[in-house]
Amino acid sequence: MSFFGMGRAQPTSAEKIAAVENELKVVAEMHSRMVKICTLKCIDKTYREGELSKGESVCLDRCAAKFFEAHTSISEQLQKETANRGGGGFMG
Amino acid sequence: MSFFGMGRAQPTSAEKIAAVENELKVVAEMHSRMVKICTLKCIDKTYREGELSKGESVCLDRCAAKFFEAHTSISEQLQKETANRGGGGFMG
Amino acid sequence: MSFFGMGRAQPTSAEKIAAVENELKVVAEMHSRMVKICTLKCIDKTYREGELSKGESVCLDRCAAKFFEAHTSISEQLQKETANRGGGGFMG
Amino acid sequence: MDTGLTQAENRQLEARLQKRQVKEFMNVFANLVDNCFTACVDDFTSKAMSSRENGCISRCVLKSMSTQTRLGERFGELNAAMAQDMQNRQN
Amino acid sequence: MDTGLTQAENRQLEARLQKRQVKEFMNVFANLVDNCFTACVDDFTSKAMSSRENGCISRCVLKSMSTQTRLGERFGELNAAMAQDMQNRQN
Amino acid sequence: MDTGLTQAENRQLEARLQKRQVKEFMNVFANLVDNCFTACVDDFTSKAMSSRENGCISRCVLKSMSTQTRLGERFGELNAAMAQDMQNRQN
Repeated sequence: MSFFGMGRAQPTSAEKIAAVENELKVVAEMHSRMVKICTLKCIDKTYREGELSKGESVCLDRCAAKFFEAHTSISEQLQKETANRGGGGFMG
Repeated sequence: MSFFGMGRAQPTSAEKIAAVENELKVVAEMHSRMVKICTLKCIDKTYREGELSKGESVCLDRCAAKFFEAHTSISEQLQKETANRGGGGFMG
Repeated sequence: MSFFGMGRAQPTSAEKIAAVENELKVVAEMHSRMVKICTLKCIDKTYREGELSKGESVCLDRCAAKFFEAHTSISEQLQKETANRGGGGFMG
Repeated sequence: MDTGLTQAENRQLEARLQKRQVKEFMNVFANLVDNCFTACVDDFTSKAMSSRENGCISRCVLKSMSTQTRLGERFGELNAAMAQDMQNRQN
Repeated sequence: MDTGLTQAENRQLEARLQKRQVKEFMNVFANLVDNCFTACVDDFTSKAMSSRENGCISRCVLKSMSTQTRLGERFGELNAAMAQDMQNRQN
Repeated sequence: MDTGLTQAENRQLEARLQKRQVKEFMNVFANLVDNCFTACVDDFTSKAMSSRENGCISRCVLKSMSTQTRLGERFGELNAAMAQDMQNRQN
């Protein structure tokens, strides 16, 4: 997932490090959001068991796959829509 | 919305830039909170339509107006209460 | 609550200040999470009264005590489990 | 906004604001994904999105963009009115 | 708290903490607005707050301030007890 | 990941990432406490946790750790597949 290009000429050390750090931060935040959402979707909130049930495990796997799929398709749709609306996009 | 005054004598460049940046950050965060809350209040979660209905549009407009009104009145009330309680306020 | 040790030799001024600041930040965040959760658990959302009822006050006190107890016991359990699983822990 | 900054300071500010805008866009994007995924995806009998889920997400994205635009306009107006109001009270 | 800092370091820390306190106050304020708005405002047939909504918000602000104060006291006591407890275990 | 950094830059990055990892662990911990407390503690007739609540919290911690591990594995696989996919499209 490379949202931040390093396309400009001769970035400084600090800039290069910040770019890599930023990219990892974006990935870490996506991971943390996935954990939150898939826990909500899949895990029984009564906590009668301390182990993941078979159903919960499978649900987590599928939720993760769907979360990535949604991420990609939304990202593509946004790019298309933003291009259609003429660059300015919906950020006003 | 000017929470951060620049009243002290001769602020440095970095301080002035940080002050303006901070002010814009506060505004951006208020905007983002408003979007979250008014989406919850006004938008039908079934997403059967891709366009805002007339009812949703009007609800968003009114929600935005009320959010600003609540912001202002709460801010004034807090100032009054804090003054009444003798400055120390409720932040302990 | 001391998560951040200052065990290495001769930390610089900036490091020492950052360590204390970090420690206070961790405490402040715990406080803020406690306020959010105990408000949800204890405060009647109709706001028919502007003062805490006796029941709400007692609930807040107990919620705070339980929140600390849960914090401590979860922290101990995590340490034990992480040790059992051989250091790598659940952070992958 | 009269910021009382010199030109050089304004250029520095500009650079900071660009970074902030990227960050804000990422936040809007993350909230949109979380919101639309939570609202539209509920069937975990398969690991691929169903066409019903894809349709729901696509409509959710469109509606969220319109919401963002509309609230952005309202926010701008209300914020300007409030700033004006505060200035009037000071004079 | 014995921070092991020199006086000069303490002054620097002081300045940082003041900024942090402003930030924290802003957070408390934002949470209070969000919480009271969410709990009290539900009627979007008008763009002005009704007197019922204003009354609810005003009581919500009062109660939230009391909650903040009360939990602040409890937090202080519990945190001190925990610190004491940890020190006892170390000795 | 080919970061295009020199060795000295990599050492600096390493140090930054260690700080980030501590921060992330703290976040995971905070979310776990909030989640398990919210799910398990509901009885405020006493200020000490009941054995039922303690049991629930303990199982919640175990299950949350397994969830974290499992989703971490999936995330790694999916992220690698996505990176591969993006590279293929570029060539």
